[in-house]
Amino acid sequence: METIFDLARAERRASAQVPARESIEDLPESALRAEPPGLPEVSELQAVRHYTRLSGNNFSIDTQFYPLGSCTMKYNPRGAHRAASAPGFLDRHPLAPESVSQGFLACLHELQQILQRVTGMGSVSLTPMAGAQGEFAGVAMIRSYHAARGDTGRNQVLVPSTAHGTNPATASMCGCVVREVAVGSDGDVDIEALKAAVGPETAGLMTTNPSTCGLFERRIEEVAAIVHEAGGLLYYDGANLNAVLGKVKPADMGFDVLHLNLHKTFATPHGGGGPGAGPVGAGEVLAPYLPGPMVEKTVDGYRWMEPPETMGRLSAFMGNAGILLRALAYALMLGPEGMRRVGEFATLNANYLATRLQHAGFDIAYPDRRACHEFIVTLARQKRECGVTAMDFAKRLLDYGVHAPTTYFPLLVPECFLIEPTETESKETIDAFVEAMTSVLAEAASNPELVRSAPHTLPSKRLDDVEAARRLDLRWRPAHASHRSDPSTSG
Amino acid sequence: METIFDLARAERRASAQVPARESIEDLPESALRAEPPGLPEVSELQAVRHYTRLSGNNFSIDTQFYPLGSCTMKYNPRGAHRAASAPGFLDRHPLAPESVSQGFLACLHELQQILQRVTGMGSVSLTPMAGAQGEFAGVAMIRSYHAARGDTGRNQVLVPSTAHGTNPATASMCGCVVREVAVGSDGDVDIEALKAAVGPETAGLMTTNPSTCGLFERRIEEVAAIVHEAGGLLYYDGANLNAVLGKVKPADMGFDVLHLNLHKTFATPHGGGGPGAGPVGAGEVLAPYLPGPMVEKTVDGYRWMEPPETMGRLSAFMGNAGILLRALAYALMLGPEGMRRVGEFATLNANYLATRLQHAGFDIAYPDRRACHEFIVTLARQKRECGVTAMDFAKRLLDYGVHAPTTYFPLLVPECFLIEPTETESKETIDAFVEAMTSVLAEAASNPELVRSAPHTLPSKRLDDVEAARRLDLRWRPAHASHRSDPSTSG
Amino acid sequence: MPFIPHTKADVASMLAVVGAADIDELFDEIPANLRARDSGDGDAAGLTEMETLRRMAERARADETGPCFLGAGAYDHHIPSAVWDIAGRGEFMTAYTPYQAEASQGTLQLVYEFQTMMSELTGMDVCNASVYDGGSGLAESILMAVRAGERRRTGGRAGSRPRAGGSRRVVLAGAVNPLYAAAARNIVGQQGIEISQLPHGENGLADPGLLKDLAEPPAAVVVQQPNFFGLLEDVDAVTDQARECGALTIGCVNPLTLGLLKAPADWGEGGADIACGDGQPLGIPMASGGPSFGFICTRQSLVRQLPGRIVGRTRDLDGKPGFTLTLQAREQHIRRAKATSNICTNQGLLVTAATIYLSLLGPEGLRNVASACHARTRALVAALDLPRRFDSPYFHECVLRLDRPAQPVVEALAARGILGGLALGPYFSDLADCLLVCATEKRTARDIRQFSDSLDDAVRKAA
Amino acid sequence: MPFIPHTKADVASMLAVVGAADIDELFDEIPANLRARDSGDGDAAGLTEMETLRRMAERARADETGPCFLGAGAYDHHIPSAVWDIAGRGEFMTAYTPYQAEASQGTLQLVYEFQTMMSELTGMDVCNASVYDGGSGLAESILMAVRAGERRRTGGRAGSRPRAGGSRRVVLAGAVNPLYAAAARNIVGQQGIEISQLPHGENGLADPGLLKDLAEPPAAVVVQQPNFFGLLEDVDAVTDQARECGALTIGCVNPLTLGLLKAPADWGEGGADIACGDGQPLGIPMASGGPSFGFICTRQSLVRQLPGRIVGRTRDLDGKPGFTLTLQAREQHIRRAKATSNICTNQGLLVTAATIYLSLLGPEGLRNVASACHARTRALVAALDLPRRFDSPYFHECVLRLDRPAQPVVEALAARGILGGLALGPYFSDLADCLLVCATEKRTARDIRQFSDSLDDAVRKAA
Ligand SMILES: Cc1ncc(COP(=O)(O)O)c(C=O)c1O
Ligand SMILES: Cc1ncc(COP(=O)(O)O)c(C=O)c1O
Repeated sequence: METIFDLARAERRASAQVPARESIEDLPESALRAEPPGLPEVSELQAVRHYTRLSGNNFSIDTQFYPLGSCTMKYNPRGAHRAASAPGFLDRHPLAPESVSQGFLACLHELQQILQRVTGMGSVSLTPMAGAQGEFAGVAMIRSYHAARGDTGRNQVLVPSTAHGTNPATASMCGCVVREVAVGSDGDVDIEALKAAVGPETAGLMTTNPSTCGLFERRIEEVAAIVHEAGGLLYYDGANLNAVLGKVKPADMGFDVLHLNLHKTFATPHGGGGPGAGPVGAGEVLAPYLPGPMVEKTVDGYRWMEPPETMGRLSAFMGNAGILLRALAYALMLGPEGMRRVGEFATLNANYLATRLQHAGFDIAYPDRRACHEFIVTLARQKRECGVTAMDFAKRLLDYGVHAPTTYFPLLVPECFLIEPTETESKETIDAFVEAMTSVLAEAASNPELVRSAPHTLPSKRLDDVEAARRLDLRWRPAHASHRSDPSTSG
Repeated sequence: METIFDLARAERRASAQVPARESIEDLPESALRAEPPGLPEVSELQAVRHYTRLSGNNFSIDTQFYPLGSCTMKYNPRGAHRAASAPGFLDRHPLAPESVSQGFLACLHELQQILQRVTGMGSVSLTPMAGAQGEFAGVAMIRSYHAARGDTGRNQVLVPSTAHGTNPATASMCGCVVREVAVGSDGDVDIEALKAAVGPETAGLMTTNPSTCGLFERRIEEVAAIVHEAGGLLYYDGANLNAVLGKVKPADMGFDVLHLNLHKTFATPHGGGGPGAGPVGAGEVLAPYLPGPMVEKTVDGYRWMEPPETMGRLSAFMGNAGILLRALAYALMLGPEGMRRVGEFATLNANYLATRLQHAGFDIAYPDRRACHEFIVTLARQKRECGVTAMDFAKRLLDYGVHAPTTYFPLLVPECFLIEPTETESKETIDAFVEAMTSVLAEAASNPELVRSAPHTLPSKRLDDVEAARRLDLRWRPAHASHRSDPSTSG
Repeated sequence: MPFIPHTKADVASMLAVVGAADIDELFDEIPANLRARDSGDGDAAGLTEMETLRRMAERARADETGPCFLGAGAYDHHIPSAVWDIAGRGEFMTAYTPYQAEASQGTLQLVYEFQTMMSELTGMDVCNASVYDGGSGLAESILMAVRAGERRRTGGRAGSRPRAGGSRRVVLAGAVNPLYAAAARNIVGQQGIEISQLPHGENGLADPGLLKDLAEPPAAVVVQQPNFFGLLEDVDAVTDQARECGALTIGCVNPLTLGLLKAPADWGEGGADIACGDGQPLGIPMASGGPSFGFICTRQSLVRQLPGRIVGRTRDLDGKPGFTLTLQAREQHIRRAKATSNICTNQGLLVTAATIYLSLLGPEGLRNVASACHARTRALVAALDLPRRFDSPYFHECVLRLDRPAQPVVEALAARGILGGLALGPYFSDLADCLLVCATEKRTARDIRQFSDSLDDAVRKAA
Repeated sequence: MPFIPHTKADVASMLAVVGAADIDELFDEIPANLRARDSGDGDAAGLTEMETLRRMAERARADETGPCFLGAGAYDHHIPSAVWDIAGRGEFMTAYTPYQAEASQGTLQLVYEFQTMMSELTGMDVCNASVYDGGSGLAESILMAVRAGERRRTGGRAGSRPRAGGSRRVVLAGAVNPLYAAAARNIVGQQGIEISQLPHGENGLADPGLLKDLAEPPAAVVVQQPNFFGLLEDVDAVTDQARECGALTIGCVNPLTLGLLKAPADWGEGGADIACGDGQPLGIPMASGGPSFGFICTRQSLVRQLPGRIVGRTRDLDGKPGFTLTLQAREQHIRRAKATSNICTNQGLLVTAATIYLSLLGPEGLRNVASACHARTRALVAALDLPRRFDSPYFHECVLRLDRPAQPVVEALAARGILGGLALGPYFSDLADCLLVCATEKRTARDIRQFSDSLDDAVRKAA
């Protein structure tokens, strides 16, 4: 746990990176800092070695199976990364004139069209920088629509109780009031509850389909009709589109606006937290309100364009352009055929894994339903019987060299794992995961303390979250400087 | 220990890499293979994950201190790698006309000049692809020289008994007979033995300076005079030039021809075995025999050139061009000043480390001599007293997260470690190495079995070399296919 | 089937386990009328990687230009090769948000180091692990300031989110990047928060006096340093004046310039309260503006209002130090409708790059790069020999005045392969004859000569 | 001080430990007259990485050309992005030769997999972990064959290295790459081994009949498939005939073509004895010819004559499989003057790339790439509409005849941005009007059209 600051020594430097100092005599003294910032002073080798080593303390798709539900941790093609890394793209200034940006604009336009085709939406704007920003755009568009019609009382956004946290948070950020709608025991939205919830205050409903329970909302058309009849609009959270990519178009289900998570469905790498991209698509009703800039094709070439009633820009420039390019490369490599197979094989893997886990003695939350690219296991019984929580179970899985599934989400199901294998994993990998789960299950019974104190094989043992929040330590200070402790001598 | 073949399944493929099959009907059946080759059939993710994981089973400069004597494991600047990776270089066909190769030729010419300056040699040819091939060129040039003078009886190459294995092996490959010259107890060549060895059969002497004992051959001028007087020529094995880079020029010591290891002194990465580059430099006498192609500057630009009596080419094209470009970038970043500091700080680090190890109770092979960027520790006493060999010691060091020094070389010193910290390592890293060495020393006394059975913390325990050579298993076969064993569950 | 490893045999045995006849059967819960309506258009196979790269590389190549003198929020700096060689490692690039701390110590420790470096640069106590970009960073800073104001009025009941209480208005003092301002307006406007612009003076600078004249105290005053015109604001005066009216100060800064310029925490008597900006200058390619990252640094007292991930140091079961996401109770996945922000996915990989960049540069490197940028810009201004529009001291960027509309000149320069700066007309109608130019440490004397020659040429042509 | 981490304080405390007054004192064993004679020229500081990249990138850019139709031993193939993303990882790139097996299982296992793949491609029992390139590969193969011949005559006393016994002559049957042949000659010539060339026939192919007529049986017959002209040799007949005269057969092959073509081990009745070649087509950039790698595959019975590193599978103390360098007793570091070769550093990183390449391509990928190369070359030949010089079946490369010397045409094409093939005059005086052309899977119909249009143009111009 040596930090880069522990490696630093005064006046050490990576000289090849340090240009000569130039005069700044013309600058007013009052604008300058008195003391240099306390950045680390290290050699280039130290920096390279330190961060290379740190990287080794991560699990990642490139090194581990990563069945994190709702996150679609599929293979991130290296070719897409390279395509986006061409110097002409990387060195392109965001404000370069259109005349010297035709290649870039052509790529964005092509991606807009692909996303239109795959969602059934008539217009797509690429600028939102993540799913949550796409949601923000969508809800803001819905509000603008109602406002434009003078329908000013619509301030409520409905979300199913299984919704991802960004849905209610987004609605709040848009100044709306959130109203949760119950989900029935079969995992579908409770139609009666929905009917009771809609009304003249309903701005719209936000939902995913398949839902965060990994279930396809079977009565989605009825849901849409209820909301529409009440005067509301429907927002599709596309984070789960991978399950039905190429098989079902959100527009056909009755949605008016949606976002896609390109860093999920379109395989752009998640980068340890981001970046992503959350393009928004809209049907006829909402298209005029889309955020800008978008790209249009004219006889004179491609140009930037703002929709007529645009909600305006959400980023300084063109969103996460580099992620858009990666997604385009991925889409081109898949083609429409490959796109359809994504949903098919993601679903096959999920159902196979669910069945095998069920056979292995796990409780599937919705055993009578098809798994849609992900599914829920509940460990409530294990907790009751062995005192082993889902979190304990998750930590122990890490010792088996697989990343844990999503835990405690959706909130609806107690002690749950949301498990999403994705289509890019092989049967063998899934089988190995079943073996690991089965072993931990056995351990939970025979040696629960082993599971409760897991992980045992990682750089850190179980970390104390509570302490972290109670005694906030958010930055290194010289007092932390650690003298190198004796090297490991385990034998 | 899963191999890529264990991951393979019939008809699996990384489709994005597989173009459509085209007709080959025009080819004669007899030329075609009946069965496809047994290459692995894996998905792209499987390949990426497999080889990413394998990489994690290596020690490397980027992850560990690597004080491998004679190998100069210094930081390999990432900038040099990038400089050589420009598309104009990477995509350049080796037989592209000179008219479209001026940038590349300019680089080679600049490197030739830098190496001339740093060695004092009047001419440098860049083509040899490693140190050993540079040696080959040098000895062949010496032979050509004698042959051209009708001096046909000179068939003996002298090497000090401390010589690196490539020196005698090269002499043999050149059809010469090798004669070893003893080294005195002070580490310098035994002048009397040398005098006794030279004669009318002497083609030349090959030696490094500093020697493989890490000692500067103090009477090098006398050595040169003796060989020259006997009619022989002197070959400088530049593998150790790092010690005196910018401080001493081999030409000034009396050498007629030399090679440099760019993958050592000029910091190009070693790649887990290579590639390297071993440019040869020669003074006036031998310059006409240098291997081609070389680059010359004319009024019309740069062009390929062959020396008048060239020994000809040693590679199909221009040697390891990409390595030459990396070395040039490194040389440019150092500049003459930085070049001199290399030798200074490599020597400072070596002497500091040697002194500290001596204080810690280790036996330095030549305690009265200055260490020249590397030095020898002998563990003969430890072997005698604790039954712990240098190899045991080396393996145990791995558990401390440092690569072991070179063991059992030079052959002269029993149970030896040849230790070369290089100039790019910090005092703290060296101090940590001293701590590790000191700990193992204590363990050798208190718990020799722990040391003898090391390593304990790596992917493999001690591997059986004898078995490997006795029951040769040089390629995977289906019979090897391993069913995944139970994942690790250590607790 | 790109990226799908299944063999026919795999599919058969998996279907057998599931008990389905074919894959299609797995979709039987989906109403038939919704399914696969368009399999018609959808049967084309994909391109190979080779074909994809060819198509995209050709387009990329078409957009390559000569030297770039455009800044305005995105800067063409040198990026040490090590930065992306390391940041691009699969272990950083293909990991998710570090929810499982023990399996994510690499990312977590790195973010902790990043938080420290950004805190050092801004002088602030804490920094978050990124927001999307400079524009959303400004928006989130404004939301923070408004929430903080509300909390102050309501006695600090966190999470109560009263609509009354603090001011729901924020002022921009002088020339703040208009693209950031637009994004911020679109974002905070949804909550009825108003952003008003205090005009810059004839010298191009914010006028602290205008703050005195405000009828009602705003929640915050935003000042950018150097400002959008590259001018050095009197941040001390602005900060002091903001405090006087009871407003927080939000400093919008280019982090690279903080190698030289006064840290926001040291502005005026009490320092700015929030420092935000875009991290692109720290080792991130311009890449058409994204991905880059926004950052927000603030005082310890405001940490619970800070949006986004925050990493804390803690201990493991053995008492060994380690890192974990902390203060998650602010975030959407816990707090849902009451979260400080809806941000979830952030710009982690760019934070990784910036952290490596800052490690390689160190204090001296950053200072020298900043000084080199300024020196090159000075040389550029001298070479172009055009009048400056504002005469206050500038840093690294500068507004020059042409004797004609700037936009056609920019176009003419582009045709000559030069990105010759930003025509300010679209952003400031009274500056239609002005060009915002910038040179980084990468620009050589030859580049500058090329610009100045092309400018002569372009102006002649446009005349 | 680029890449040197020492602070002044470090230096002082280190010197104190050593007991030296300054660093210079550490060089006091070096005769003063040898030291630092030229510190005069040597005080210039280095360039920064930025400046270095600028200088070299400008030069690189100057050498960029349009489509490449040159082959002749180096081929412009598509390289999957994953290949160098993984091979370029520090753990592969900055490791040394895997002497410490336990700390090098990554490289060792990879090489073992490589040996397996190359054995599969060639049909041979074993492969080494590389020699320098195709030229040195041919040279070392010849040395192997000569040693094997000597051993046979002397009853197999390994290491006795008799000068008498086996033949010290090797013949090249037909068109073997003349650059390989030259390198091989220069290398094996030092040991007095003679390489003689048997001419190709009017059809461009080796004439097995000529082998019959040899006075003395050579140690080996070398045949290249496809040969230097791109023609498919009757390797079965050559191999059989070589065996008949008691010579070993050395097959020089392009490994990529073995996705389709018969494996050397299957040539004729008994198969070739040694297969060698250059691995460049397997995921390695042309990079001016290097670094690439040479490979040598052979029969188990010749393994002790094989030069270079070899990795074997073994077990560790726990009985678990693992990998280690083996048969080191052949090598210079153990056997010194009696080693099979002086090779030490090899081309490991390129082997890493090739192994990843072959894993990504698999049997079908390799076959399809080979078939695509051939199809493109056929399309090229059709488009150029020049007569073929030889009418036997060709594969992937082809010799075309112009109505004038080819060299000026090549120059004229280069001026138009086309690498239009190799003018054969410098290598075969009777083929001065011939052009060896090649198209890989990367060449598009548009590239081919561009070549053919430029050729019309260039020929007109050169006329
Ligand atoms: C169902 C769902 N909706 C929305 C989001 C938010 O997307 P992002 O993280 O890109 O903001 C996520 C991502 O975690 C998600 O899983
Ligand atoms: C002293 C010495 N000479 C020669 C060589 C041979 O150089 P190469 O491995 O590049 O062939 C080496 C490398 O190991 C060496 O250390």
